[in-house]
Amino acid sequence: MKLLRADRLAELAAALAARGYRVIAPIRQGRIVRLAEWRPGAAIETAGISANSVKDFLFPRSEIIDRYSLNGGDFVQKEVTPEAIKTVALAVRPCDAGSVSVLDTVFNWDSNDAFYNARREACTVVSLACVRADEHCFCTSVGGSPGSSEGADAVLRAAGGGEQLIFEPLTPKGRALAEAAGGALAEGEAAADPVAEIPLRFDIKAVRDWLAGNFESPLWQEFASACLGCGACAYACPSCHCFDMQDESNRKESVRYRNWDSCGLALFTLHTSGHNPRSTQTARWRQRVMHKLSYIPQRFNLTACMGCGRCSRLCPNGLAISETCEKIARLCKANHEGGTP
Amino acid sequence: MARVGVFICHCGENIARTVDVAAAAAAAAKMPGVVYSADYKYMCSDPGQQLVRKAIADHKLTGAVVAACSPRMHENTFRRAAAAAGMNPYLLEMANVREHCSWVHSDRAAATAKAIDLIRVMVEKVKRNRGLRTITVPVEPTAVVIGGGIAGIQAALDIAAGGKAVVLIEKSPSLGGHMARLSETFPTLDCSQCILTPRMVEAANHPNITLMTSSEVESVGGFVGNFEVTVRRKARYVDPAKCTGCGECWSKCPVKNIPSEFDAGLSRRTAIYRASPQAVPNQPVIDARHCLMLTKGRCGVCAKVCPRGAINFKDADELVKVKAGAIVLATGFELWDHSAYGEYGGGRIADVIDGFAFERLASASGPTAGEIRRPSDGAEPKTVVFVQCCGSRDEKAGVAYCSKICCMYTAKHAMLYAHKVHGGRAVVFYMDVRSAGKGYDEFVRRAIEKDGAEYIRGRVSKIYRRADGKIMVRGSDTLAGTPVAVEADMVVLADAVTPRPDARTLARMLGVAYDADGFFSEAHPKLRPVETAVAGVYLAGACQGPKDIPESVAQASAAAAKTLGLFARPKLEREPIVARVNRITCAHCRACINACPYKAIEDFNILDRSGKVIRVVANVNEGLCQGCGTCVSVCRSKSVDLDGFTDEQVFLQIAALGPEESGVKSRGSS
Amino acid sequence: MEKTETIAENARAGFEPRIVAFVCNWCTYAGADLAGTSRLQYAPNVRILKLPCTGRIDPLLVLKAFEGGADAVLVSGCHPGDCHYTSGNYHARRRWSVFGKLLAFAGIDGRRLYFSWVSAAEGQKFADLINSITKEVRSAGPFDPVNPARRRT
Amino acid sequence: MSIVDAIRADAAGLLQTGRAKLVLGYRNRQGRRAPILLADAAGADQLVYDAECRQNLAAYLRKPEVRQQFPVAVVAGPPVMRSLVMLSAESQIPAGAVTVLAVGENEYHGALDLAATAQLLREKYADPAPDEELLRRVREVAAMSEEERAAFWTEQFSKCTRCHACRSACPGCYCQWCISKRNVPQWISTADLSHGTFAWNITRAFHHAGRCTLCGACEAACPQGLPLMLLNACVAECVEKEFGHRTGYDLEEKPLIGSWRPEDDDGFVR
Repeated sequence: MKLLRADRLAELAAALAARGYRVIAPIRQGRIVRLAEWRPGAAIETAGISANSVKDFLFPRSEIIDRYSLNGGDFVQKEVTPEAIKTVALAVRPCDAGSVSVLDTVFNWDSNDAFYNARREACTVVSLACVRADEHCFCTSVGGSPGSSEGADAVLRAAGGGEQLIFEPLTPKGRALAEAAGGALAEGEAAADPVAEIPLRFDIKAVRDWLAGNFESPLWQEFASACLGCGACAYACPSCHCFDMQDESNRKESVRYRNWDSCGLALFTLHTSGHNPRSTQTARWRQRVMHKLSYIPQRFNLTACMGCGRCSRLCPNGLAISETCEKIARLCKANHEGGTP
Repeated sequence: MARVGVFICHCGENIARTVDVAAAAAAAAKMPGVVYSADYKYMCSDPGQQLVRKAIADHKLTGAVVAACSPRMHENTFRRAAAAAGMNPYLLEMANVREHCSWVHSDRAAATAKAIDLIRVMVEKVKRNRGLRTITVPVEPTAVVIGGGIAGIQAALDIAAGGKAVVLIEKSPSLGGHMARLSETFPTLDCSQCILTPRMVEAANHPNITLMTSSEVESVGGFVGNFEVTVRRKARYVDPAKCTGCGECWSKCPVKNIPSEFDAGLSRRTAIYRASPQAVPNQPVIDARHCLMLTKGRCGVCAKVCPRGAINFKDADELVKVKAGAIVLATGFELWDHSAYGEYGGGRIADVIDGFAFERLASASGPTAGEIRRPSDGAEPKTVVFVQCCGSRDEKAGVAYCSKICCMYTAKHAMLYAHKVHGGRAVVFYMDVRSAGKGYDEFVRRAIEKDGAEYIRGRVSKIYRRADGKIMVRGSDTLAGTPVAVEADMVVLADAVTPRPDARTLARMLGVAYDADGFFSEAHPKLRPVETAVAGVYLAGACQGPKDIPESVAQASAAAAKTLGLFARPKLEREPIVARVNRITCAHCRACINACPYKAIEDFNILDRSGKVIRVVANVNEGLCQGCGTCVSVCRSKSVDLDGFTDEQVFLQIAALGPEESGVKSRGSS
Repeated sequence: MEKTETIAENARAGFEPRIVAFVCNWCTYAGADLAGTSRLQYAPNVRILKLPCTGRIDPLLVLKAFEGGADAVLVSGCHPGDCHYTSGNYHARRRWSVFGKLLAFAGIDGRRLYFSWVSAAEGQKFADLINSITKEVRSAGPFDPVNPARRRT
Repeated sequence: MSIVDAIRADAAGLLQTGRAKLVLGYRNRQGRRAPILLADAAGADQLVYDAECRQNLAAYLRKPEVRQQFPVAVVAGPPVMRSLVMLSAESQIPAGAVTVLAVGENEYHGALDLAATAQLLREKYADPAPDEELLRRVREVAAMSEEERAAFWTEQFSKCTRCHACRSACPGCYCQWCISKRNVPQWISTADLSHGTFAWNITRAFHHAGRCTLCGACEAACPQGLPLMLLNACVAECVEKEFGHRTGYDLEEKPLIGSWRPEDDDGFVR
């Protein structure tokens, strides 16, 4: 069993960095903790959950996917290859690691996204099982768990009352990492601490059933009433993956960007004609919930919400997909108890 | 797909000397969208324009860039050529490679590179030009002429003679301006009032002319064809409908000690007065600053003696709005204040006078009935020194320019003096004698040869009064190379001709440019000397620069011709550079409505089929919009754009100036 | 000391600043014309973009010019009171007053952005202005178009 | 009666009498304050108010779903009240559409119309106490060398994900077609590369010149912790110092950008 002292995570990072890994880890930046590239001297904060997710490093919020240069009157396409640096995402949450499965699926279900896949290939995900959770966490309600190893190449588990971390490689990439870590990991034995208790907030099946039959429900207006239509939830979400493409050009060159986009933004579905099929925030919020908990599950047999609670933690207006689900679940229960289907 | 033609002018050697025009043409040919590129010796010449026309037709051009001089010079020329070839004239743009490039740089490589950049900028712009249609606006066939001197009178009479209405606005109580104050005029020595007074009367009585004396322009709104001039008609306290000009009032007025403006302070007038016996209209006004009734509330003698009850102490300023299609500026000039010259006595020596004072002394209707008497004691001056260029051609203390008329009127003064004071001595100090003009040089020679004026070339360095009362004039004779001192009884300074100090205020109201000295700027120094850069505003007389009477009259007639030309058509075609609102994206924050200097933007209600207002947005009134684009910049959602200068065009122009290599680096590519 | 080195480095690298000038049609453009007709020589580093009035010059065009590769931007129009459109320059002045301070606060070097009033009569002023700006920008060095808040290293 | 009780009572009263079809207020959610849009008087006891209420509820007035419910009532502290007055001056609030449940510093001023709100602001809140901590931070940045300042902002802007939470949270950002979404031509690069994030953040701050009430909602909303209030405070300070302008006190207020005085600062012009 490979072990390291919990307060020496930075040493592991240093060892991996020395072996040519770009180390991504939760690091404090101002008032928030974000996943960012680890630099010597930076402390790795594992207590909470980072504001951003692993997604940022597999599917960056903005990337160039094509380039054209203008030579006289002719356009010449230039080859653009994805920048895929050997990376380790260290001490990310199990919900983060789980989201990678969703991303793997959506970026490969019809065609294979070379940019995503190159980064994915170069990335080793090391999750850290949760021994604590906050009131926003609800992974257990969407099929996850604080100790899950889904999507991870290796798992770190607290042991000895938080003194130690057990390093548990799961895949060849994970094992390669253990090798690269060298002396930063020691052999030993320890018993893993119990993972966090995260109460079940709603019955996901009941919610799904309700969603399938209630596209037109007047309740959506109430659910979405406080939403002001920014893209913060989608951009923080580890599994949201919508993007927009945009060409920008100067005198000599045109570049094609792929940028994150969000169904919460009013112009997401705007047609050139001026018509917008999702003209209200109500429709947009419904889309977000439906996409995660109804459409993707129907299509891929996956839940696209990991229960990480990021959206609810950061929403300035207190919206939370969990709250919507709880309301739906309560409604279903009441209906059931009241005898109506 | 754009098909742009580029036409590069050598301008003889003016451009070709510094810019490698062949290289520029070759570079232009490679610019995206350019299908034709040529250089030519004189693109503005007939064969040059023919080349442009032919290329437009042969190559089915969708846009053209002429790289030549400033668009101020020839944009219209080439746009007309484009139109003649069947292209919308607004699809042609000029790249200024002469004034902005070949004339200001000497390094051939750098100048050529810059010229190519300037061409590329316009090629990019022209690709996004839209064929614009000129906007037609109705023309109000009334002219406002500002200034009632000879230039204003002439312009008003000529416009009126053309059958159009004129509102003639004069600040003072009477028409006539400076010319009414002159004794005789050069080079014919005919009596100024004799030739002017009939014109003044004609102007006052002409059915097409509305005369507004004691009136000043308060504000000007609108634009060519549709100006709205607000005129402040100042309180006169005498009802013009009742007053017969009998003179009872001013002969009884107890306040008799006010220096007469008309007589350059050489006589005194009353508080109720007319400017001169020849005043038009020949009715008095009350000078509110001096009238006892108006200042202290007691007196009222004039009201008591007026047989017609025309006096009205309760009279007040009145704002009158005049709608006009054109405005003629004829605000004239004033003399430079020679008190700035301490070495000439700083204005404190009574017998050192300016040209107007001498005119009044020499005038038969003046304070001395035409006898030359010096102001201090009324004695006949035996020696008079005339000093030319007082303030003129003196960059440091005066003005840099030549006042043009002083050489001539000084010769006239010397001549008049010789005629009136037999045996008197007239000495003229001059820098040069500038007497170009029909009969002018002969006139000066007559003053010297026949009337014995002594001309001394040199500057006067000091003028002072000696203890014995004599005025000492010290200077040098630069021809003889000796110092000169003249004992004089009176000195006449030919003060520089300067613009009126309030002319700038008027210029700002109208948006008319003025030069560093304050004279109004013509639209083009050679080819458009009568127009200003503001459409429908024309210039007449000395407000544009020093001029003598025949020049002022000629320009006034020219301004009248421009006005009549404008009025010849009931509608006017206007540059279609106007702003447009995107009604879909307008958030109706009203920032543009607040910012528009022309109040050309208003609320616009978007209605549904039942007529209910569903949204309110901004809307630009094309007739009022002047195309400044202020609205575009204050619009946060970018819902206003300016035809001819769209955001898209400016962006492309900026991009055209970018470096050869892309500045955009990829995070996602290697 | 540091500055001197920068100047020397730039001179070595043959750095020629690109200066984009947004000017109004009525005053500064005409002033530049006058500089031409007066044959006043000045640095060839400026490219004039003509707009009708400073009122039309949106502050955001400056950001575009920087993104487009300009090392510095000049905005120039009619003197206060002289605007052809009566008040476009007053509107512009207020905007620039705020925008200039904001840019400075956001880390844009003061040698990147210039405002001036140049009348149609001030050909000499225009030439002098271009010369002095070119000199200052030369000392500031090239601008990083990807990152407006940072100088290219 | 406590402030909160008074708000609840007025909210319930307005909803019951139909003088408001919706009350925009604050509720407790998991220990934090969140907006609530209340249509039923029975829910009025959910309303809370304290210093933690950071959201500027005036931002909801741009939502079509809310506009359909006019007239509405808005629970508002002084900065939100000022935003409402500003929105009215910019013709974004139809007459009579908004009742203000005006909460001052330690007192409740009752349900006011906008004219009374503006008057209250002028009389009691004309001189808001400056946020000393914010000013200290502004000074700190202003005191940096040009290089340090550039590095500071490069670092800050690099966090921006262009999620536009700042825009959504701000009542002044009511343009349905925000400049950041205009792509013919492309005003602001969509990429998160620094020229795009720089342009967006500078443009946002500039577009609020003379309109920002320093309510702080944008910075509170930013999930990446960008110090947006530094930019807002820099602009607000300039606007107040140079033009003596403070927004949100006058229903007839002319926009700062879009008006001028001949004596405006000329010192920076060559």
